[in-house]
Amino acid sequence: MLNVFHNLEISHYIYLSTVLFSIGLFGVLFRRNAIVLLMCIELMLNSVNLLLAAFTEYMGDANANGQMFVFFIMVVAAAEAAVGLAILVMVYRNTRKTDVSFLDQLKD
Amino acid sequence: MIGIALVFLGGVITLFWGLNKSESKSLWILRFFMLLSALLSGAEGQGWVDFSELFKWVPAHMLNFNAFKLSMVSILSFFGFYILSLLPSTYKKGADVLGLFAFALTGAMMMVGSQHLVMLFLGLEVLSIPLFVLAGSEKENIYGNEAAMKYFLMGAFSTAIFLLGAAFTYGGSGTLILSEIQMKLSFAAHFGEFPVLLKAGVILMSVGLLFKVSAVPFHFWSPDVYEGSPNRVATFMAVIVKVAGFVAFAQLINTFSPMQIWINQWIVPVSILTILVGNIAALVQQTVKRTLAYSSISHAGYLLLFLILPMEENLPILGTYLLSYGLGTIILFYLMDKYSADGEKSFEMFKNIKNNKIDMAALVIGTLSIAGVPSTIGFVAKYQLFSAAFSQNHYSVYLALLGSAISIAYYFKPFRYALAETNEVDAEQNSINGLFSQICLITGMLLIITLGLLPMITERIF
Amino acid sequence: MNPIILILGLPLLGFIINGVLGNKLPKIVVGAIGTAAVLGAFVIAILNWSIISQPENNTINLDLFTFLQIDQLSLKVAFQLDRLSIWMTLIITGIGTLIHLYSISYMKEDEGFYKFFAYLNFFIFNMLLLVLGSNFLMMFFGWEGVGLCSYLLIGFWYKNEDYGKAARKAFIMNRIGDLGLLLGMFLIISQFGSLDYSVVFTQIAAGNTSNSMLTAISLLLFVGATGKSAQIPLFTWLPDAMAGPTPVSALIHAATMVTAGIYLTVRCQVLFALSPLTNEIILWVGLGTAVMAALVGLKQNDIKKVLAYSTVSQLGFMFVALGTGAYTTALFHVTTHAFFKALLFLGAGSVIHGMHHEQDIRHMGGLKSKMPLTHLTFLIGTLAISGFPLLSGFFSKDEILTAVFMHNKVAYALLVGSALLTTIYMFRLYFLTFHGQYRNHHYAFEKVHESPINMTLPLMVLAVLSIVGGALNLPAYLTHSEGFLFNWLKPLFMIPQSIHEIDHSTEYVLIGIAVLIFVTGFLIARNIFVTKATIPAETSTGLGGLLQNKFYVDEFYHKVFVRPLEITSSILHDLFDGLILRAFTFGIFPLLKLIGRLNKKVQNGNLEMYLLYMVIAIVLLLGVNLIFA
Amino acid sequence: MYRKDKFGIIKTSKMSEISSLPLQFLILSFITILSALYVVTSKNPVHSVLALILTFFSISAHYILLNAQFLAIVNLMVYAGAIMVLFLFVLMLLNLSKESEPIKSNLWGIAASIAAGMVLITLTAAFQKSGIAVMPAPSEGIGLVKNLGRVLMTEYLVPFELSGILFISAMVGAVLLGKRDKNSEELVDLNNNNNA
Repeated sequence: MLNVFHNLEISHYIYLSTVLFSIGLFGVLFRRNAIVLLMCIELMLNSVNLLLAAFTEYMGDANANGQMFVFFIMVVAAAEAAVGLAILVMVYRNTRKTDVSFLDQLKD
Repeated sequence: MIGIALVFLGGVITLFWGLNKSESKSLWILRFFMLLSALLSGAEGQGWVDFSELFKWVPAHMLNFNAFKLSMVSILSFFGFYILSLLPSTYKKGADVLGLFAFALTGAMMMVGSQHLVMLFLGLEVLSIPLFVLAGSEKENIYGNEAAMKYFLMGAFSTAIFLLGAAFTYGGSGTLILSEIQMKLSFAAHFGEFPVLLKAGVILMSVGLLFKVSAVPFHFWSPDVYEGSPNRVATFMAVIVKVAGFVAFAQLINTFSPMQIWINQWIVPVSILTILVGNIAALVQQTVKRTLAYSSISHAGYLLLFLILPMEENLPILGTYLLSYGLGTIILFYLMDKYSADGEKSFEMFKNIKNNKIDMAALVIGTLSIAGVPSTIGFVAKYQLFSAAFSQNHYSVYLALLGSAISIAYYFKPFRYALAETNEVDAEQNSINGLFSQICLITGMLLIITLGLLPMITERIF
Repeated sequence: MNPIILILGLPLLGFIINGVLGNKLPKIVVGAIGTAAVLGAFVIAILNWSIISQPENNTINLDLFTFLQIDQLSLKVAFQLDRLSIWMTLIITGIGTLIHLYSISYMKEDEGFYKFFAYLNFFIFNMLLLVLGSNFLMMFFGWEGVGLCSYLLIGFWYKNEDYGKAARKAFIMNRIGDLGLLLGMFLIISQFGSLDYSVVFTQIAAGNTSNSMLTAISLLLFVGATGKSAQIPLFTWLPDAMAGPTPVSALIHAATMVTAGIYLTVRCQVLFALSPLTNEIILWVGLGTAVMAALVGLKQNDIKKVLAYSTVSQLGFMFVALGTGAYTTALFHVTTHAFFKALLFLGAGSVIHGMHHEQDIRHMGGLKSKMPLTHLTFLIGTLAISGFPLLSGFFSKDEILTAVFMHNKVAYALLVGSALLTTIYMFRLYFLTFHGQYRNHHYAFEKVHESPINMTLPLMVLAVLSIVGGALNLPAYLTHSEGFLFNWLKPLFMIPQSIHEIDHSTEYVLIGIAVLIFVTGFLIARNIFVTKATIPAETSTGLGGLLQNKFYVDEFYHKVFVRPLEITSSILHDLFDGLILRAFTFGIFPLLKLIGRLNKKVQNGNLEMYLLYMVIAIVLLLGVNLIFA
Repeated sequence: MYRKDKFGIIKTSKMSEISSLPLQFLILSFITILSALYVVTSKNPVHSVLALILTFFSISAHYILLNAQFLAIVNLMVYAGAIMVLFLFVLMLLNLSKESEPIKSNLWGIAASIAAGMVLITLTAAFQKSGIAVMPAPSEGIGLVKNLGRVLMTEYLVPFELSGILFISAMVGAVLLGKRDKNSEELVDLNNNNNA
């Protein structure tokens, strides 16, 4: 087994994850296609997963709590993707659009 | 735990038994299970029965229900029952919709009982995912579609934020168990400085929960989503999500209580902002539903004030407030639903309400309670909350009182129409309630008044 | 089960049943339920008499729950049945039962029959709450409750606008008094940190309170008492209260509610006994009321108004007794007065009933033959109130006169005058009603009829009580010991009442004067109204006009209080509505609306903007609290 | 290189040793970030999906570096295998693959990048300012199936079972939204449209 932490700091993973998270966040703000928005959110979730895995390894958590958390995040991500795509298909069916900037009928 | 089991069971049975039956039939099953859950959880909370033997296999650091949480589970089940009883169905076949209601309710209970970040997260999602679907359950309604889409995208986004916070917390404390995090924190408190990972973690997780309870500036979804969703779903969001969200939030903040002073620094501004924006925005709304949405935002603001209090001994205040908020909100949503059936969305809808004495009484009592007028439970709740918060932070309470004063202006708007002289008498249209919903309505009114006059009952409950 | 629950619960139950189901039940059932509920409470109180009458100061307590807990102050829902409250309970429920029974016939024709009985039961419940409460809060609840019921019942025939106005007047006058009571309670809280009788009275008796504070509290409580018991200056509502149905006048405005002020004073005996200044004020206020009301009573022509002023006057007598420190005497007069005044009112009701709603005594006369039972009982009532020897009123009034004689000779002289006036106006009423010519042209003499049995039965019972009621507290010169009521209340008082040591010769002189007053009054009335057969004129001039118009007190109040108030309020209305509220409406409110509209710009429905706002908020939260904190 | 304090638990470290970073970490991070950027900037959604799959692969490689072998496999199977295929499927179904969304204004792009950049900068600055404290106590073999399975079936049994509720509600929800109502002709329209 190669242990990266012999010559690597945990902070590097924190920064990497933060960068990935920010990229996902940028995508959420920047893109208009709902399906791409959803992908960006998946990207954010994955950056969190990476961070959790890194923490688990770094702390040597014998119960691998972080990795367990990652499993549950994956479970939720899968469920969210299913529901999200169903909503997307439904919206497309009614409006022929997946562009979120057209979702502005409901307002004050 | 018995609550989760019963409601989930009820959901599954409804789902499969009612697949090809009309909703009104399967609704009774779900109502029964929810009421049973409310009664049994309540009884367990009072120590009259004990189901802990049945659920010995559930480790206490995952899910743990103490007396207060059992009472909250009971109240959640009761609210679920109450919503499903008062707000009638809009579907012919609705077993799947009912099942989703039940599953969302189990999620709410999981949030309430969670002692572990994974459980908290899972509860949050089990609560949210059915609601994403329910918001769009009127498939042909493009407003419903938009609501579902907005709620889903923003909800998923806030979930990601919450998770980043949870990951930071894990990194900073080395554990996901709330009580152990608290231990680590009080340990760190001795050195004076808290790990920055934990600070960032609690802020980000709070953002996730602030989104769920629709606190300003994470509230943008709620008026739009409430408006687009079916009324029953909107009620569910306004009540169940907020009740469960606040209990979980209180638990989370309590976990981080060693850094309470630092937390107060940002909770108080968020609370004040929520109160003011919620109340002021409600003033200018045209439709009843949006007004109610902003009203529920402002109540989230009052409730945020609870989070600055020392938690353990003040839990009855939270319970009372949530109970009063839920009762009043459900009754008002019920009236909004009933009188908007002909498509009238503005306050005009209440112009014929005085033909139906029970509905009129419900409007008066519900409004008085939500507005916090004495002799209702709403007053007791607000009084307790504000007087407790006053000892912590004077200015926020002054502003909260200002907000309550503003709120009177829009809470009493319906009366302008309800009490206006109208010549048209269409008594036959609005005067018939089903016997069952009539009983439910009267029960709710009696609860509001009784608990308002005898506040020590709520002190016994929680 | 604790008897207090039943005593309070039965009337409440009757109220709920009649209030909820009354309009679906036949009238006889409604009446039976209402009467039975009060009778039940009466019986239960009787059954518990023996427990209370143990030699030691026995009380039955009922602590239900804590209503509110504010720091140290706990407001409890708690009751006590002690010697004083059981005495009041028996009067309330006993007379209440008779009046309920009477009302079944009297209100038979009324469409609001069930409402009437529901209100009556609710009144009884509140009155019992007032006397059974073991702290000021419970008393205050009952106090407000009876005020409410009185308002509802005075305005029972609310379709008549004047009756509605009378009800409002009663309510407002009572509220003024209540304000005093409430302020007194606040002072008590600030001073003693509790509203429980036991705590407060023990602390007062211990003597730790400054005299000025005691005087302030007792004066404020007395203001409350003047409102409820119709003393100067808050008495004008009571005569107007006669707008209500006659049984209501008998029950509420003669026998029970108006004595709440006396009950309050007797209950707080330790407080009042230690505030000499207040006592002096009470004495003179009571005296003034007694004389003034008796004078006005001379010239009234409405049968119920005469009785109403007589009530005000008699209440004045009771306050005079309280002012001299003769608490037992006051309660004794409350009791006997309850008997004969209820009798008189019910008799008047019977006359009104028999004359088909004629109330003006100028249009009566000669009813003796047509209504023999009513006549007889009314005569007994008149004799009792006028102080005919050995009837109940004679003893109680004589005790008051004796007490005042020992206290202040001038006051005695005035009170004797008032007693003389009492005899005159009562016999004036009696003679004009039952003797002489029948003077009504609208209603044939032949149609005048005696009332049915369940109206005359209460009359007879009350007549018997009016005759023998004096036995409750026989004076020492007859029995050579203190009266029964005196001994009964003795353990209750933390500060012993002074016994008026008076030598027998003086006492016999006083009795002689009392008898003389009665005879004189009787003869004067007989001379004017029987021998000369004078019929009161429509309008009187001079002194008579002054009296007939009730000293113009109402007009005075209107000029001095109501008009300035109206002017002030219209000025304030202009000021607030015109300036401040307008400033608010055109200043702050639009500002709020502007913010609301700004929010509209933010809440523009665009998901991307929402997300951007949320991210900005997150950045702010993180930046401010992680980096700059 | 670990700085332990007197209690030996809390360790503070700062990003100061870039030069000694292992090569594989650098390369993987580079690929990850680059492909992630491509996901958010590509105009064609299908390209985004493909780039996202590449991102997931590189993250899986990170997992292997981090001793989380099982997680690496699951990540590939669940994300790259299932979720991304679902995305692709929907893209194809709705025929969005060729459709490129209208480009947002430059202003909007700047606003978005500033906002996202601020999140990054704020977090980084916070970590820089007060240092990161994590508790290290390295041990071996925690990321293997054996260990994970044991933990999942003991410690995490309750959430494991309760995630069943999540799945059933997601399933019911997807069916509820996706199924065609009898009176609805929408899907037929859609097909005609696609064929045309």
